Amino acid sequence: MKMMIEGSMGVAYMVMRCRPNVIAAYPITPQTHIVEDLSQFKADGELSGEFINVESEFGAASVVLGAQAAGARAYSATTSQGLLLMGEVLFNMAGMRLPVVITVANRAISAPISIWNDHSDAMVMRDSGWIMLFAEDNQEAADMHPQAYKIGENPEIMLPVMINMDGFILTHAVETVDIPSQKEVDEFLPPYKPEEYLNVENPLTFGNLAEPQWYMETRYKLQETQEDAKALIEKIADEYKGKFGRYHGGLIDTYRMDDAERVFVAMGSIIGTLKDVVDDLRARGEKVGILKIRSFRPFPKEKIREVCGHVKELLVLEKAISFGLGGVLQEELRSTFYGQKHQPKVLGFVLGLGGRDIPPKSLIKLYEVSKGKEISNEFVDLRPEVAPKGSLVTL
Amino acid sequence: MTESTKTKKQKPPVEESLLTCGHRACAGCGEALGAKLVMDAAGPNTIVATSTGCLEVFSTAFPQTAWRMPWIHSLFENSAAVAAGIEAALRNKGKHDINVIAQGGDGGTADIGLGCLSGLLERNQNVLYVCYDNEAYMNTGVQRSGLTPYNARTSTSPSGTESFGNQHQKKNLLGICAAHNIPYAATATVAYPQDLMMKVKKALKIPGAKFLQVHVPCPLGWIHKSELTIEVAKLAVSTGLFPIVEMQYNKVTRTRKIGKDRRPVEDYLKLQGRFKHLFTDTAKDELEKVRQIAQANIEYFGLE
Amino acid sequence: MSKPIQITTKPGSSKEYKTGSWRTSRPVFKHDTCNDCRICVIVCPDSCVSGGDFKYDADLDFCKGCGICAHECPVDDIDMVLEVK
Amino acid sequence: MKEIRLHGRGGQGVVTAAEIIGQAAFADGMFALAFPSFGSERMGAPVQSFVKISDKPIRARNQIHEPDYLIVQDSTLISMIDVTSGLKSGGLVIVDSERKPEELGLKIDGRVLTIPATKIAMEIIGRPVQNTTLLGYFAAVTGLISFDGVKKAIEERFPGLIGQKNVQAAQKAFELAGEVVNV
Repeated sequence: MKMMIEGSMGVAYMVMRCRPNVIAAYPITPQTHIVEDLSQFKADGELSGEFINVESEFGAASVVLGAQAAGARAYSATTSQGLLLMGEVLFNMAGMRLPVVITVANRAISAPISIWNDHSDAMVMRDSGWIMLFAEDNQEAADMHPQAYKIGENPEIMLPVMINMDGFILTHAVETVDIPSQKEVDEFLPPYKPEEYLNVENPLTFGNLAEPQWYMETRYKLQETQEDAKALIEKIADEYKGKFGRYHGGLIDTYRMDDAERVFVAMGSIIGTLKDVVDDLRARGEKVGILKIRSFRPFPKEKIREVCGHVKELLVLEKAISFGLGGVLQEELRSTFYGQKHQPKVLGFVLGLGGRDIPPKSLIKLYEVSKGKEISNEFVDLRPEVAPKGSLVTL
Repeated sequence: MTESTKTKKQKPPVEESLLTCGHRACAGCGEALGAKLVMDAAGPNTIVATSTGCLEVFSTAFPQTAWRMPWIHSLFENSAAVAAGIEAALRNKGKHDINVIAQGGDGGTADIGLGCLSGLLERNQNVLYVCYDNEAYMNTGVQRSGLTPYNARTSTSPSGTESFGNQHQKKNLLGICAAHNIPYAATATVAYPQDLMMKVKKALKIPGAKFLQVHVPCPLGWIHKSELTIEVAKLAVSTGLFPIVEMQYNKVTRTRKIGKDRRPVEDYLKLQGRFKHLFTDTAKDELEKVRQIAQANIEYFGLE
Repeated sequence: MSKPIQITTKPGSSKEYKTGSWRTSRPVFKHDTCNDCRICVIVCPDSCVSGGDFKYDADLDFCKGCGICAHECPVDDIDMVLEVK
Repeated sequence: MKEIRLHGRGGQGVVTAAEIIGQAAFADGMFALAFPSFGSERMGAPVQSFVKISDKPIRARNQIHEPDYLIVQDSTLISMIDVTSGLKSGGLVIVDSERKPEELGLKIDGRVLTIPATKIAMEIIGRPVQNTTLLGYFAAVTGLISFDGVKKAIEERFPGLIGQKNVQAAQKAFELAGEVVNV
């Protein structure tokens, strides 16, 4: 059913449709509305899962870990500091192959404290072993949840999945979201039936100590599984399309890329803004398109190479930075093409940190003024009093 | 002893423990003994979540495990929360007849894991939390914890010209837990296995959150002979330094009286290298402070 | 695609690992004054004392020789003797 | 696409107003995107919210810097902040005020309308929550959303008597707009 609702509400509905047995979460802006809505569903008797109020995000993650290990489908949501506080548990879940799903309402990291959107929180967790998906709009964020459970719970994958949606920009935006019926979601997503779980009939030990003669093998397998997940993410996106008629991309999505020479690369809600920008530039005769990274982990190197055969320049726009190196996504793109026959030039821009608005005019300007330049880690729309000399686009 | 009396008293063969042999605990390990007793009291219809520490390390070196019940280790500070998740999952699936036990050492419980433990107790989820209290971080080489007793020497509270060891008092963990107004909170010790096992069985019959602090000597960290584990544990009780009590809804309901068996604290301290520095002329005042701690315990719980 | 590595372990599989070699002295169960109280079974941290009918023994594949059983035996029916190396 | 920016103070329902406009547009069969200015503002602090309305799906997520319409829920903000910043040439500003538009001292290349929304809300709802009242007026003077759409959105948001009263207040403002516009 199509509803004009907040992104958080759309996610909450979809989470409920996935029938989690256990939800544990701790409030933090801008994730709060998701768990408030789920709490209300529980209070109204609509949600059959348990809702566990916890003392911290660390506790929330630990509760869902325990629940998932006991054979339940578990869910949590968080952001920013909360995600960092969960960090130790997140790594543990991936190592223990527990296919939990959490939603991250992406937000900047303190200090200085900022409750507004960027992707710094997710980037901290990029090496956790989780599958990491990024949503462009609220429909996609909602639709990602049944897909995420189905990907993670596949017996050959068994990995947790993080669904990233931009805090405030998506979580607090009211727009149309089509929420499928319970029956439809049930047809798509079967109940979680793990082969192994904490069970008195088959009393296995989970979470062993691995001495040096074993630890590396577990990590090797985790890497191998991430690679294996690539095909499954694509397959399940197709399956979802077949069932619900909606497709937001597989590992990636593309927009007007057929003959594009310069291509924007980005993740999350900025893709929507970029679509308007690209239409505008196309109307002026520019050969420009968009490469949307939907799956950040596993990182779709092969798929990116496949669609970029004719592309001359990639303009990577990202809402995070790895201090002392630069933009994370731009480095991933450079490594994607390292040693390849065709190597498009990679330009890297950092923007939208801590909720800095990203107006289309800034994107158009950076498109224009970056032509023919070598750029990496260029901050967009800095205040002029801070921007270095020669900055391409300032406030 | 005649043949007939022997036949009369005959018992069935010993069943294999749920924490079985082949684990790698030190010889004389009080924690291994405590955990074995807890598991065998709980029985096989139990799921266990364990925090990082000696107990996990010595029992689960991949690809083997000494546990014969469904068992999970996640992290140092979260066994209470992991158990809470297990309990919620079982409840949601309508499996109400399975025991859930969370366990950890004193560091994992009273220090780094106190937040998760408090959350569990606050929610009064149907879980028994067992803290194996060997009074320091033994897994990492005997560093002090919040449950290290006053004046005990550890590698991070050494004795020296300016110090007599740990200068902080042992945290009142039982009181902290009981103050959550949970239906059952108690202490026990490997010195009295029957009492310990009775408490585990009793706790598991009570719905809601239960807490049990088990005193478990560590021959390595306390520096005593391995065969003295039980004897040392008994002396902790009879000196008043480790009171054995039961509390229900934050009220003391039962205590193990010391009475005539009361022994001076020196009898306990002298068996352990961690208190050796207290037996010098300059340490007389400090020894007196330990006596006062024992006396305060005895008076508070009415152990005489 | 291949299945994730088996990261769980089978109950009681620690018995594949023999800790008996850690021992410097061993308990000798004399089966003389035994009163079948089973304290030796109960107090063994290594869960390696078993038996019944007034006859108990430590499994020397696992016994680490801590001596608790001998020390706690109320009828002095267990001796600790040095391992001959 | 039409872009509306709303100004008010924390607690005046500025975000709710944006969402109701969006929901009204949705009820009218259009596409809409409503979002707050994502603040951590507390009661009384100046806040903004945004609505975009179009007959096509709305993709751009940027804030509204060049609005077609401005709704000012609290005229005291005019002296505090540049509420009309970026207003498109020929744009429309609606202010909750009992004063005449020219008395507000707004110097813009567009139209200013005032409506005593708080006064109407006090009379009908009994509380100074003027956001729904302003929306009735907004629907009337812009024709961007229908009154039926506004009514439906208000009723969904506030079920029961409080919703009915809000609809009445919006209706009164809607009717009043007819007179104003005809003048």
